Amino acid sequence: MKPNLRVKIGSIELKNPVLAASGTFGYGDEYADLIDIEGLGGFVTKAITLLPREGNAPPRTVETPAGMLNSIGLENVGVEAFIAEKLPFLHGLETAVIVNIAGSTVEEYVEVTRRLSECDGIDGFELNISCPNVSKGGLAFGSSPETVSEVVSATRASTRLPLIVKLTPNVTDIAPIARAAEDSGADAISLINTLVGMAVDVQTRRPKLASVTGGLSGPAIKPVALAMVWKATQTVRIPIIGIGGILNTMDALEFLISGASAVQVGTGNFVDPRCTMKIIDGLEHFCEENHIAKISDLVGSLQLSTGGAG
Amino acid sequence: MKPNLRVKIGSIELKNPVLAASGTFGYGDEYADLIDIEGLGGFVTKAITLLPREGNAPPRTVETPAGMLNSIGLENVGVEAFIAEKLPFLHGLETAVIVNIAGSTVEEYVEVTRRLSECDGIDGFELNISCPNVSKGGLAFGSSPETVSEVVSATRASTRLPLIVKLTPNVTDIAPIARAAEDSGADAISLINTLVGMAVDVQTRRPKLASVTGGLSGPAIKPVALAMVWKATQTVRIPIIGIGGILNTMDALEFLISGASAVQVGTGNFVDPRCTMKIIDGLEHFCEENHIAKISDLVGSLQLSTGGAG
Amino acid sequence: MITQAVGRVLSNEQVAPGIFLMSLKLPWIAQRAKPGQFIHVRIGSQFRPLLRRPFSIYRADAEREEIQILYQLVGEGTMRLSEKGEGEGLDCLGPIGNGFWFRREDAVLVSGGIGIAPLFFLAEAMLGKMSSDDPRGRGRKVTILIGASSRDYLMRRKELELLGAEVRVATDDGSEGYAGPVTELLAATLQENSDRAFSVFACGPRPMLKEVARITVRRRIPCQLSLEEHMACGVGACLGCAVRTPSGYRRVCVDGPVFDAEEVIL
Amino acid sequence: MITQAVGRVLSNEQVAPGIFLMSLKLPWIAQRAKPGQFIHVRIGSQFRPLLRRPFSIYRADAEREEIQILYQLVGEGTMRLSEKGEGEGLDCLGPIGNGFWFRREDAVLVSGGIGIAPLFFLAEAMLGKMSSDDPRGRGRKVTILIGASSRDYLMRRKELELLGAEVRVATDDGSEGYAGPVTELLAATLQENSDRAFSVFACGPRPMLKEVARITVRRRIPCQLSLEEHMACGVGACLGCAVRTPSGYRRVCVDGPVFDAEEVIL
Ligand SMILES: Cc1cc2nc3c(=O)[nH]c(=O)nc-3n(C[C@H](O)[C@H](O)[C@H](O)COP(=O)(O)OP(=O)(O)OC[C@H]3O[C@@H](n4cnc5c(N)ncnc54)[C@H](O)[C@@H]3O)c2cc1C
Ligand SMILES: Cc1cc2nc3c(=O)[nH]c(=O)nc-3n(C[C@H](O)[C@H](O)[C@H](O)COP(=O)(O)OP(=O)(O)OC[C@H]3O[C@@H](n4cnc5c(N)ncnc54)[C@H](O)[C@@H]3O)c2cc1C
Ligand SMILES: Cc1cc2nc3c(=O)[nH]c(=O)nc-3n(C[C@H](O)[C@H](O)[C@H](O)COP(=O)(O)O)c2cc1C
Ligand SMILES: Cc1cc2nc3c(=O)[nH]c(=O)nc-3n(C[C@H](O)[C@H](O)[C@H](O)COP(=O)(O)O)c2cc1C
Ligand code: FES
Ligand code: FES
Repeated sequence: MKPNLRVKIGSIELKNPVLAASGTFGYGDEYADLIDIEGLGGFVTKAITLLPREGNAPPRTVETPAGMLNSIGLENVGVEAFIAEKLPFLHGLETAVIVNIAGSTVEEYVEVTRRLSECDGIDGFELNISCPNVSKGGLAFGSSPETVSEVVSATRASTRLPLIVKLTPNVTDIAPIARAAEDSGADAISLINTLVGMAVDVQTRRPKLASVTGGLSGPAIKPVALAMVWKATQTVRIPIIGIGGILNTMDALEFLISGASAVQVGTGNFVDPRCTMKIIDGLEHFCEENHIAKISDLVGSLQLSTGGAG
Repeated sequence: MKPNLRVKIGSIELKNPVLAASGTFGYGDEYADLIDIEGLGGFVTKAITLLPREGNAPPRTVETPAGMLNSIGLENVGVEAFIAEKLPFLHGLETAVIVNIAGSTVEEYVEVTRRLSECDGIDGFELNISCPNVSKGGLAFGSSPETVSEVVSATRASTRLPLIVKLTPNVTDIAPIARAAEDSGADAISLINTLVGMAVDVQTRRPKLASVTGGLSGPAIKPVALAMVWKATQTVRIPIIGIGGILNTMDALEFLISGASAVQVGTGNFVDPRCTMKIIDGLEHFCEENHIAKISDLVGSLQLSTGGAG
Repeated sequence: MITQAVGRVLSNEQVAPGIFLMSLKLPWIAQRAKPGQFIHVRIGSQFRPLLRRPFSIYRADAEREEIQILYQLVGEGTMRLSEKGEGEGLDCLGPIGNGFWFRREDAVLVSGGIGIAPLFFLAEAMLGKMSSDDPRGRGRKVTILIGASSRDYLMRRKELELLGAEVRVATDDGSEGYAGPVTELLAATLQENSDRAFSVFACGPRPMLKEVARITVRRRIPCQLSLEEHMACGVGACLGCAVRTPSGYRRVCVDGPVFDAEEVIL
Repeated sequence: MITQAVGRVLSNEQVAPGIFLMSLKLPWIAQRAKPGQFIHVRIGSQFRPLLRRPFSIYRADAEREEIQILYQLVGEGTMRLSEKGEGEGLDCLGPIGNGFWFRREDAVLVSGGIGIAPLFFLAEAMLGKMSSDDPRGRGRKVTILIGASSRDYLMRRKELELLGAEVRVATDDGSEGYAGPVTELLAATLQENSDRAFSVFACGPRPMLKEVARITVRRRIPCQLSLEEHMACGVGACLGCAVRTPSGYRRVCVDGPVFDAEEVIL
């Protein structure tokens, strides 16, 4: 018998626990020729804001040891053009479509969520609260429990669709932040977004990114992501989606065992577009080999007692 | 003419800006057969606490992508045994000897600093404030400006030797923390200590470290360290020592250009004991090639204006 | 349509100091590739390098199902690429991008350094060596201006002459041809041919392209530039490879890499 | 004293399924190595793997200035090590650790899997093949118990017999020798020889060493164990390789890797 790979994130039923992460998978169509995107558990769109955004000046990406920095700067077509140009392709896809939402004010999050909730073809939202909060001096919404509560509660009130809150790792303690998201009505939490990082070109003595700092992703951050996912699962009861440096089946399993109900693959898509497909196959294979009937049995199965005597 | 590699950290004169980082260089003698430790700008000892500490259960280290996790747990002989057994070797070494100090209470930091200030052979202290603060529920001293002020002011009052405060990167914003250290009398700031991370053995479903989470170091964290060093140099006027993933001359130059007056090499010593020596040679060579008379001219020379038009 | 395929390395040889030519068996790509398109190559099997690296298609032979790339050693990725041996597999995405567009007009191609890679393919296509219907290049004139730091780095000159292109050379150190930047040679060439209609096609370092754009736009000569930018996905999804245009940023990977000189702000 | 030296790979061959034997030209180390010591090897030139990997010295030939290591493929590091070709250089630290200590007593060596590596060197030293003054092993008796999962993984058996050791074999699947864990074979051997004085020396997986310690400590038979622990520095500086002892943690790298069975809490 085939192992059951289905998992539930709030009311979203995923055929398997592997999603493509926001900003690394465009609006889905970019990868449609390369992989069977309906084979995915789901995917998260690039962040959508109320108005179109230009994004940052190039260079916008640079490779670092086992990772990369990006400073795309939320370039996107804005919610209306998204609905007109991108949503028709997404509509009716046999995979969960989650729209990532960003903003500079609470009102912007609310407005985008409200507007998108009027449309068909969307299975849920992921609030990207790593964005700078203009009314709070540019610190990210996700960096204090108060601002998290504010933006999540307000958005919660504006939609009936499942709400995933995506946390930033650039905080002193993830626990109160995760709790604030849960208490404000989030159906799930996803983490981590990128770590703030920087790289310098020694020859020109300039930052390698035009925006000086950017977001670090890829295998380099996997240990940080795992520690935060584990801590979050110790703190809240809503499902956790693990993100950060997942490139293969073993990486995904580390997150599931640590308590994530599902995972997202970001940078891995760039390395190998087939990355998600290989992980899905690999999870099935792992379950078979280890006689695990359903993958949800693996979730949170981390053994903490020390092994031997002494 | 040879380029001048000397730099000053508070009143400590370093013959060059390359130090070995705390916890990776023991008490110096472990590497004395392998390299000319007097060729170093200096080195920082393993953390010293008031009483001896056993440290954590093994496994204590594990490799991660372009990095490693450790959970040594401050194992050390305690301040009295350090003075009796280790200090004699350090005394009179022709290189700066900086003692890393850790504690669970403000009193412990003060007591260790006071006791060591009575001894000869020490050029300065580095306060490791990534340690859990027992009276504040286990959150690290370094995670809030208030606790930083508390521990730095108290320690400052207990010694005349230069005081370097080593910051933890596991904070929402490094700027107020760095400012608190400066305002409380620190002569310099060093950063970063390790990021909290974790790794899981999928076969046994156990954490790879007995302590579950540990500290991430190595090339993986270099971008995060650089971003924090750069931000700190924008915030305070005291010298900054850059730490995090430095393995070669180019890495060290990235930190110097971003504003660090000196650098520390940690994990790099494990990869290649000659790492620091190669960097010192490399810096000299780089200065020669680029007609830089003194390395301090490089410090903070990052160009931020965008290059071309457009 | 972009596909992912593992190409077998047929050969991989140094052809000039620090410059390598690699042939790959890639039927799908070889049969569809157009001049100006590129492939996006995974060089390391693990994290070094982590991201793919883009290389222009230097030649494509549909019948033999082979493509070639011409690449310069600049860092770890290209270093590792140069170590690949015959028979090894290389994970490639391609063909990617719009490619050059051209009709039957005369053309001046301007190459700086390794910029020769897509232009050689373009010259070949223009001169009809690839199509059997008009083996003598349809009677058009193709002039190619090759710029390099010195004569050792002048590449593929004889091959271009054999194709029927007129080759002119500029070296920074004057060791061969015009002594100075290839853009000055372009200005001179445009001057000489001011009575004729033609288009300019250029690939090379950013400052060179900027100068080419300036020269041609001023004279209202149609000009296409093949751009480079750091690439993560290579398929249009990450928005990492932005180039500024009057109407906002566009993606070098799938909106380019070839842009009209008037279309981009360099 | 530990030195750092680049050893030239003289050979690197598979000797059993997944087991490789590598010879390295390392004069300094070869002239000083003692059984039970190890070298700490940098396998990748960049970050894969980042840290060095420890390997016991399997043989050392002072005259030919060579050492050998016998290693098993378990992960990326050993995989890459197996790809090193003759003539390549390998950055090594060594010799590291205390090594086994022994006089002229009879000895029982207990090996589990790749644990044979340091024990072969020990047997050789005990049987005097290394010293010219007493070529017949000083008249002592050395018995070596080799445990493996199945007969294919029984290693270096003939070589040990040629040295003059008595070899006994245990396989988990019973495909050769005693069918069961090598620790049961040890118990039986101790029983048989209960009238004689000897020491036990063991290397293998942790559960096996634990059992060896239990058996020998109970009978008050002197026993030395060669331990493994994850290592970062390999020179005593990082305190990463801790093993618990009644008096706190000790470092496997420089306080060990050989410990008295009574000294450690496994
Ligand atoms: C569409 C396109 C076509 C190209 N065609 C060719 C070609 O035919 N022949 C050729 O030799 N080179 C070509 N390049 C450039 C080539 O991709 C880079 O030289 C190569 O990626 C450098 O990799 P590296 O690891 O050796 O160097 P690195 O050490 O990674 O970097 C060296 C320099 O290369 C640049 N670079 C690094 N990564 C990328 C990336 N992903 N995309 C673009 N630039 C990068 C950076 O500016 C860096 O300063 C092309 C680039 C693009 C965008
Ligand atoms: C003193 C000592 C002597 C050894 N002698 C031999 C020998 O003669 N022959 C032999 O085949 N093996 C020996 N080992 C074990 C050998 O070091 C590991 O098998 C090797 O490091 C695995 O590296 P890898 O990259 O292939 O595997 P990885 O994929 O890194 O890891 C596979 C497993 O190896 C272990 N491991 C990884 N890194 C280390 C490390 N730095 N130190 C210790 N264990 C590690 C981990 O437990 C891990 O589960 C010895 C170990 C020690 C401590
Ligand atoms: C190029 C790029 C663009 C991204 N854009 C977004 C975004 O728009 N919204 C968002 O929530 N996260 C964004 N992310 C973060 C990823 O979704 C993911 O959280 C992060 O990259 C860590 O996962 P990884 O290591 O698998 O890449 C982006 C990441 C990258 C690399
Ligand atoms: C094994 C190990 C032990 C460490 N012990 C200490 C310590 O005792 N005190 C301290 O302040 N930092 C300690 N550190 C942190 C390092 O000094 C350094 O800040 C960190 O490793 C980042 O630098 P790197 O990437 O060069 O290793 C330790 C790091 C490692 C890897
Ligand atoms: S490289 Fe990702 S959009 Fe062009
Ligand atoms: S490996 Fe560092 S002390 Fe043993």
